[in-house]
Amino acid sequence: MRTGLVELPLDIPALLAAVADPACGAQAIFVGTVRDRNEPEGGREVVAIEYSAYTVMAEKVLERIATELEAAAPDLRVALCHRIGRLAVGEASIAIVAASPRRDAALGAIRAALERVKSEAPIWKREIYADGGARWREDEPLAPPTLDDGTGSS
Amino acid sequence: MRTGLVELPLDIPALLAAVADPACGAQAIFVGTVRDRNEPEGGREVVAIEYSAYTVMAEKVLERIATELEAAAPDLRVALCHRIGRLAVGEASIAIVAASPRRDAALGAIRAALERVKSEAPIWKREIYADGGARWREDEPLAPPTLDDGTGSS
Amino acid sequence: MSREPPDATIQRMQVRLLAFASAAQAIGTGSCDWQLPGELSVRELRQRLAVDFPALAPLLPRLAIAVEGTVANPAAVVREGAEIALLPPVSGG
Amino acid sequence: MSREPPDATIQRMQVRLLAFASAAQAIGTGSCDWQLPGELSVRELRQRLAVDFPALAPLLPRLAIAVEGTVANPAAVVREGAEIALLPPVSGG
Repeated sequence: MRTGLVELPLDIPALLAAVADPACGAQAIFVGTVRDRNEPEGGREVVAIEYSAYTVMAEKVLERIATELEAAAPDLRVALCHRIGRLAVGEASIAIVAASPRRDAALGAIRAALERVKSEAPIWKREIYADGGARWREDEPLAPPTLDDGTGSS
Repeated sequence: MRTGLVELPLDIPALLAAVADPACGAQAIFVGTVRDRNEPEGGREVVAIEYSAYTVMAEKVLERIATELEAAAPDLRVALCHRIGRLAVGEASIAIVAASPRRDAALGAIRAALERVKSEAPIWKREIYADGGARWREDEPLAPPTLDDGTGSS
Repeated sequence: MSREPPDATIQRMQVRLLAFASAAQAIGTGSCDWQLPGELSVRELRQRLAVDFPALAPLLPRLAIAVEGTVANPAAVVREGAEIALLPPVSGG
Repeated sequence: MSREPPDATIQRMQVRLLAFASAAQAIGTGSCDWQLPGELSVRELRQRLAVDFPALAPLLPRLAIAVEGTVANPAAVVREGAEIALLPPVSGG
């Protein structure tokens, strides 16, 4: 699978294989995992995160992100998957892989893909805290697609 | 192993495990593989690369790069390995993994580590071409360590 | 669920309403059918949401509305049978 | 390999010479013992390399010299038994 939502653990070797190309010497990978605190500086203790999604739209958005990034750079290949369901601390929620003949293109692509997933994909996390509480994180308001192309790219 | 030269195929899951930390939600990975052409734009057809190293110095340099990057960013963890010997097209020559609570720190660390390995580690590649030829690639002159700290960091 | 009085000049219609995250929590379900008085713009639909689902009112300013799987502009028209999704700010990654 | 005449006032010494990549190819080996007339600076050692290993001459301008596993400045002193490594520009990654 090149892009998609998955309920089983993310398979990073499979994503690497999906972009493997003898012309590409640079592979960059981003793996997001569930942290034990809900802010980089600390915050509340987290025991799990429940990810949910508007599946049909999220899968279109993930595919569009990969396709648009590939269209913008020669020989770039991108694969990305997001997991949904309940994930324990340490489990991977997202994996993004890019392959290119050029390391800058591969490194730039995983950063760009991650920022776009975070701001464009209809996916939500609900943090489950050690103290028994829980909270939806709703950080990035979704914007309508740009008017001129109707595809939602920015 | 957190850093080192290896003769067997690089084990990316093992490197990820070496930096795994429940406080770190962002893991970035760079994997360099042998391309079938010796330049991003094309160039000569390559069938293999032979990597050799000044082992004792290269292992010190890899360890120093990981240690200095970790010292420069809070909660950053870095692991990196370089393979030596003869590698076929598609095989991985280098793997760099960084984990951090912050994605920018992890992404920046793999890029910085890669640039430093390329310019500081005494490792050489000899390209073996499909036409039977071979050539040492000697691209980055090594500089003496900076005078003030004697560690070779820049 | 519509509270419009019967009116022969208006073509009543039904859409499928999906709600996610805090929006689902607010209306107590992730999906339901929703009766509307007829074709209307997304801007008008947003106003009706506040009337028909008062618990959504505090969320509405930050809620995006998708029609058929794409976030819609306020002027877009909602037609019979459309899939309408209420999308709070997202937090994937 | 030294071509110095015998001279009682000079303390002769031996170092271990390692060569890599094109430097190894040029001198025909990756490692050998190398006789030197006595302690000398890396700058002086570089001059002797050109004399004792003429095949290195074209490579010398781009060759870094490491002493005991660290790239050395020209003023550094090379002592008896030191490990000297000839390091062409690198290409790892």
